[in-house]
Amino acid sequence: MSERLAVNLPGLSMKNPIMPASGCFGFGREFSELYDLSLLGAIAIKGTTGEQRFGNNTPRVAESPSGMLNSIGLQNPGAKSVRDNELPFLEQFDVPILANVSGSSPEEYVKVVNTLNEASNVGAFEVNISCPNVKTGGIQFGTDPEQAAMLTSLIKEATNKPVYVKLSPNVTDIAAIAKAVEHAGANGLSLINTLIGMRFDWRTKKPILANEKGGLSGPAVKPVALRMVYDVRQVTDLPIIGMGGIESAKDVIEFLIAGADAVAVGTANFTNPFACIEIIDELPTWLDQLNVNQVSELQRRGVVL
Amino acid sequence: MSERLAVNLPGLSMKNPIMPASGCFGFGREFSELYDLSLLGAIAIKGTTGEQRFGNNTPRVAESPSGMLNSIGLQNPGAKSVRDNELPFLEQFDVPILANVSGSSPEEYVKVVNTLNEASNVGAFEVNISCPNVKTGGIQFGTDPEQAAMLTSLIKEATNKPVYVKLSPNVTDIAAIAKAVEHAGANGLSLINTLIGMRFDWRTKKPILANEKGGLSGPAVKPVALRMVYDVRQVTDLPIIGMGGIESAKDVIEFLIAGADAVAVGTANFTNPFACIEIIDELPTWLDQLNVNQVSELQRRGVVL
Amino acid sequence: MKSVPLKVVRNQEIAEETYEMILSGELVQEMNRPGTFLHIKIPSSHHVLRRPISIASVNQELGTCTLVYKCTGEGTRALTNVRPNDCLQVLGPLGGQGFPTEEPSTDQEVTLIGGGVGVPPMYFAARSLSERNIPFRVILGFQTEAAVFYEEAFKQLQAMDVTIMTDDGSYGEKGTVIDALQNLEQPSTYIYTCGPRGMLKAVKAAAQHDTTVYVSLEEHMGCGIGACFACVCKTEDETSYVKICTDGPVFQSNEVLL
Amino acid sequence: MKSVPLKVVRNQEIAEETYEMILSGELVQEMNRPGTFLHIKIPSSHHVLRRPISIASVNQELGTCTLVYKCTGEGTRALTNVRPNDCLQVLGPLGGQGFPTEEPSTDQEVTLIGGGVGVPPMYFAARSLSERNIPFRVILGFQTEAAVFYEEAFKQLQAMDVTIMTDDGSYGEKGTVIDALQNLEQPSTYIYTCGPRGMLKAVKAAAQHDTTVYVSLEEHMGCGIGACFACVCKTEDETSYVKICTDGPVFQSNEVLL
Ligand SMILES: Cc1cc2nc3c(=O)[nH]c(=O)nc-3n(C[C@H](O)[C@H](O)[C@H](O)COP(=O)(O)OP(=O)(O)OC[C@H]3O[C@@H](n4cnc5c(N)ncnc54)[C@H](O)[C@@H]3O)c2cc1C
Ligand SMILES: Cc1cc2nc3c(=O)[nH]c(=O)nc-3n(C[C@H](O)[C@H](O)[C@H](O)COP(=O)(O)OP(=O)(O)OC[C@H]3O[C@@H](n4cnc5c(N)ncnc54)[C@H](O)[C@@H]3O)c2cc1C
Ligand SMILES: Cc1cc2nc3c(=O)[nH]c(=O)nc-3n(C[C@H](O)[C@H](O)[C@H](O)COP(=O)(O)O)c2cc1C
Ligand SMILES: Cc1cc2nc3c(=O)[nH]c(=O)nc-3n(C[C@H](O)[C@H](O)[C@H](O)COP(=O)(O)O)c2cc1C
Ligand code: FES
Ligand code: FES
Repeated sequence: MSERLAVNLPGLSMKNPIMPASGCFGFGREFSELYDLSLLGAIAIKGTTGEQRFGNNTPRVAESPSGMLNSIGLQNPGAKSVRDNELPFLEQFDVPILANVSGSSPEEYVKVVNTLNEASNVGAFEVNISCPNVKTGGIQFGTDPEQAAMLTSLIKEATNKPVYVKLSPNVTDIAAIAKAVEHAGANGLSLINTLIGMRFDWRTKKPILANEKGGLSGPAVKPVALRMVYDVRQVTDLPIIGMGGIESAKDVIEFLIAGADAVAVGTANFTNPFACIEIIDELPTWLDQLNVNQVSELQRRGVVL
Repeated sequence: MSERLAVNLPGLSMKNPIMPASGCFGFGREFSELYDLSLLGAIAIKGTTGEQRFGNNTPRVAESPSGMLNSIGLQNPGAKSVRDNELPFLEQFDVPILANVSGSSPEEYVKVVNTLNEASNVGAFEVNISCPNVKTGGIQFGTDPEQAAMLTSLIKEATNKPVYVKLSPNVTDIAAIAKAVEHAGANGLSLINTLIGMRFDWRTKKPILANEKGGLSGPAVKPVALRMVYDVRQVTDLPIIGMGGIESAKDVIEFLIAGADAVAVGTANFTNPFACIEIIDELPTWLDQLNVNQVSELQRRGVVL
Repeated sequence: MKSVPLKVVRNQEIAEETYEMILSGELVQEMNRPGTFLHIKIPSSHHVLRRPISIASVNQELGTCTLVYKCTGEGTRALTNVRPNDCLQVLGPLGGQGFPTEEPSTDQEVTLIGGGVGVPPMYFAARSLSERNIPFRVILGFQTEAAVFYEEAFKQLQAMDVTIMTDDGSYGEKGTVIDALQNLEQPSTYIYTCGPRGMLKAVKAAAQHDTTVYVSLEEHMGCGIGACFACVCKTEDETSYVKICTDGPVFQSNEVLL
Repeated sequence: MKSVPLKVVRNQEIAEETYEMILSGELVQEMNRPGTFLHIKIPSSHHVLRRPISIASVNQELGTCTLVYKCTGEGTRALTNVRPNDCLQVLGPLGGQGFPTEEPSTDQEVTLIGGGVGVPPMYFAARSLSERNIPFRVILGFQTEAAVFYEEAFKQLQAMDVTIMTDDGSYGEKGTVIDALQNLEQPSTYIYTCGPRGMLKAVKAAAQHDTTVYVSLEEHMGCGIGACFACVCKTEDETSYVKICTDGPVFQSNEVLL
């Protein structure tokens, strides 16, 4: 493991700036059969709620040019089961966990944090205030700066672990939300979650997703994600985990230049289940080409703060 | 020209539901050397301002997966020149013109409308309240329902021709803007304009566009555009000109199902300069497959109002 | 399970919009259970999702496997353009549970029921039963004559009977596979079936109570390996769910809510 | 100007990351002005923008044209994977103004200056001058030896002189094309040049006042036909602008702001 790639974020001491994005990697079990999870910088686990959830009806995914829509609807076994069955499994790997937290009410978010707080391998929380796929909660916390700040404060009170707030791109002014959660005590930001989108089946004339709308992810959203990372970087010094369409080491570099400190890889895990470790493998060659010795030299280089 | 394709929109009696999108077709001169413009349903001309504009520095376009960014910055010869030099040229074709209007101030918008109002082939105005590529004006009118409504009223007072308002997708709630401009008297809506995005050059570590940010268009944005057409269709009965990533007749059908009454084709004109007329050619075959006799049978079929 | 390039040996239309593709490579050695599938990367750069396609047969001597797919959308359309010697990125074999062809004994009988592109995995199951000398009959349903494929192939496996049903009666018998199932004189011990959800439901309903029915389910997939929760299906009692990609794609009909 | 498929006859690396592609088809008949270009659709589905590439030469007898392109990004990378007999969608020939090889008379002299991938259009210009028996010399600049191409081809056209400059001195002379230009004993009547913007600027500055300089400009393009305003360049007096795709790509150096 080369020191050149290491990055240090609050609660996450990462061997490299790459982590799988929440919801695209489950709780790691399946991918652990493909490669050694200790190779990853961190792991963002599937969004966890207070109780188990079954999620939305199927079909839950649809495709679009260079992207996909999902409306999983936060299916997960609930915080207790995640703490008791999933997190212990991940303990065998030398990798910090970013626990993605969701809920329908502020109380539910706090409950999840309280439950997962005890798990020693949870390095930090990622508060999902931007899930477009659940009826109540989720996205409304992400579109209103006041609600976002309120939720952030509550969660900060509930834990000593660093808290990253995951922002929604479906807003007029993402920088305003970022500022609001920073003031409320957030230790870092994750962006972006998915853009709300839709596809229709020309044969049936109905939406393809059973849930009608879903979240757009994949390379299609990359320019929007980069712009938002850049916009947020202009107003804050908080660590940013950048994501949205990352498929290659070159994409990682683009996000670092835009202002990210680390990145998450989501959809690309479906296109190529080895995406994360291939990116980690290739990163040093790109650093060589840029005459960069340590990843941190690239961080925030494209931007004036 | 088959009657099956004809659609009637306020001010635009269209032989078919296809028009090139504003900014992707200039004022028609260049494309008139490739095919007969009378084949088109309508033509949305390049955004026109009060005086001539030179636009932004170059590079003004960049590419992204299944999409492109542009930051042309509304380069155009100004309303007078459009009226005296461009619109007369288009008179030789049997096709209604949708005059795209831009400006930095409400006064400038009104000036453009006053100037172009006299042109007999201008069937309707398309008020661009959503251009992300100019410093003042443009997009701020598109992100605030009150400003959008105010501008719409002013323009409605200035002309008897139907007024379509072109909405920005860079908002939390596009349906709210749509309602606001409807109440202010809009006769139709165009959506979507481009999503704000960015790309960086990994070698120079600088934004690729001289203007840094630009507008994302092309197939990448299609699911977002479809969702917004659908969302807006749920709150209004106004005619909608749908656009965003349309490349094929199948895409046109998807937009009609989502709630559009006609569509505009932008970026696809660059990928394939014959895109518009190829789509018009193919449309009947798709209607056959759907057992649809007239395009209008498809309109608003996928949605409950 | 691996993600490797497989070489295309053949890719030809064998019925209307239906293609047979033969792939070769070492991965074939791991393919041995009928009902399992491959998750195929579409060689067209704007597709981010792979396409799940059942293994229709394997030839371990030649090191090849055969897929049969219908061109139903953009991804499968792109697959039709693949040429011999091209490589396809293939993840597989996937599926935690295939058709349990080791379960029946030679004095029991299996009825295989395939509808449309549900036919390919039935063929792999038939080969497997045939190798074990389990008696089986085959009922295949297609929309119309032009869509029919593999009739001869099933016959060569010495099925007790191969019945072809077409919706419009243009080939075989007019009617559905359910009609043919109800016409069987004696119910078999097992039914293995794959096809549209509605057909599976009807087969389950029409089957005798002492017949064990195995159904192969389809659902839109993300990862194909159990990590994304895209492909879930409720259990029959609705208290839980299964993942089709890893818990299936084959289930006993009373395990899942069809 | 048309948009048609051209057949790939050849696509081979001729220098480091530099490829020569030969295309054939009827469209070639319309290609006759050096400096004009083709707008090529990248055969990889996620690219929405075409790539402008200069015509490096045409062979009307064989009905072929030759392009030389450098693999600098994703689109040109995808081009390198194109194989003989594949087809490319090509829009062209584009450009309202090429190098005016009909302007010089046989008692005048032209200096052709190409830098890197600015070399290909200079070769077409050289062929055209050579056919008209106009004396010309050639100065080509490359980064390093491995990047050098077409030296022999220019020599065969009986250039008065072919000077190769490399930044690192690994081949030819060490230095830039400007060094070579300044070393010329006698200024020529015309300079035709294509290369990076900085080089064009330097050539313009270094040229004698009685030398007429024609520069070929590059800019990111959308439509390639004058409709989108992507490729504009200010006029030298900054009161107006030109479109590189239709007003150029070749301009007299005092027409445009470099
Ligand atoms: C386990 C399994 C085995 C299968 N075996 C076969 C087979 O042997 N032969 C065959 O022809 N088909 C088979 N299918 C169905 C096949 O996966 C779909 O027809 C195919 O994915 C459609 O892709 P497309 O590019 O044609 O359609 P598009 O509309 O372009 O697909 C868009 C997205 O929807 C998904 N999708 C659309 N329809 C289906 C569907 N019916 N099932 C799953 N995903 C779908 C696609 O995978 C893709 O992600 C199988 C499906 C599953 C789940
Ligand atoms: C009139 C003209 C003639 C040209 N002739 C040649 C030639 O003969 N040989 C050659 O190798 N190159 C030539 N170029 C440059 C060539 O167009 C670019 O190198 C190429 O477009 C880069 O594409 P990419 O896929 O490698 O890069 P990417 O980075 O993937 O390209 C992304 C986008 O930026 C555009 N772009 C990036 N760099 C340039 C550039 N330098 N000029 C224009 N657009 C650019 C691309 O066209 C594309 O739209 C010419 C350019 C112009 C304008
Ligand atoms: C199938 C799927 C499920 C997801 N589930 C979650 C989730 O549970 N919590 C969350 O915060 N984000 C979730 N996301 C969003 C991703 O973490 C990520 O923000 C987004 O997909 C953009 O990255 P990408 O383009 O690399 O996929 C999900 C995305 C996908 C595709
Ligand atoms: C190069 C370019 C220039 C554009 N100029 C304008 C404009 O002047 N006025 C306007 O309202 N929209 C303009 N647009 C937006 C398009 O009209 C359209 O709304 C958008 O591109 C989405 O459609 P598409 O994905 O089919 O391109 C422009 C788009 C592009 C790509
Ligand atoms: S496809 Fe991801 S869990 Fe089955
Ligand atoms: S590229 Fe569109 S105007 Fe030149």
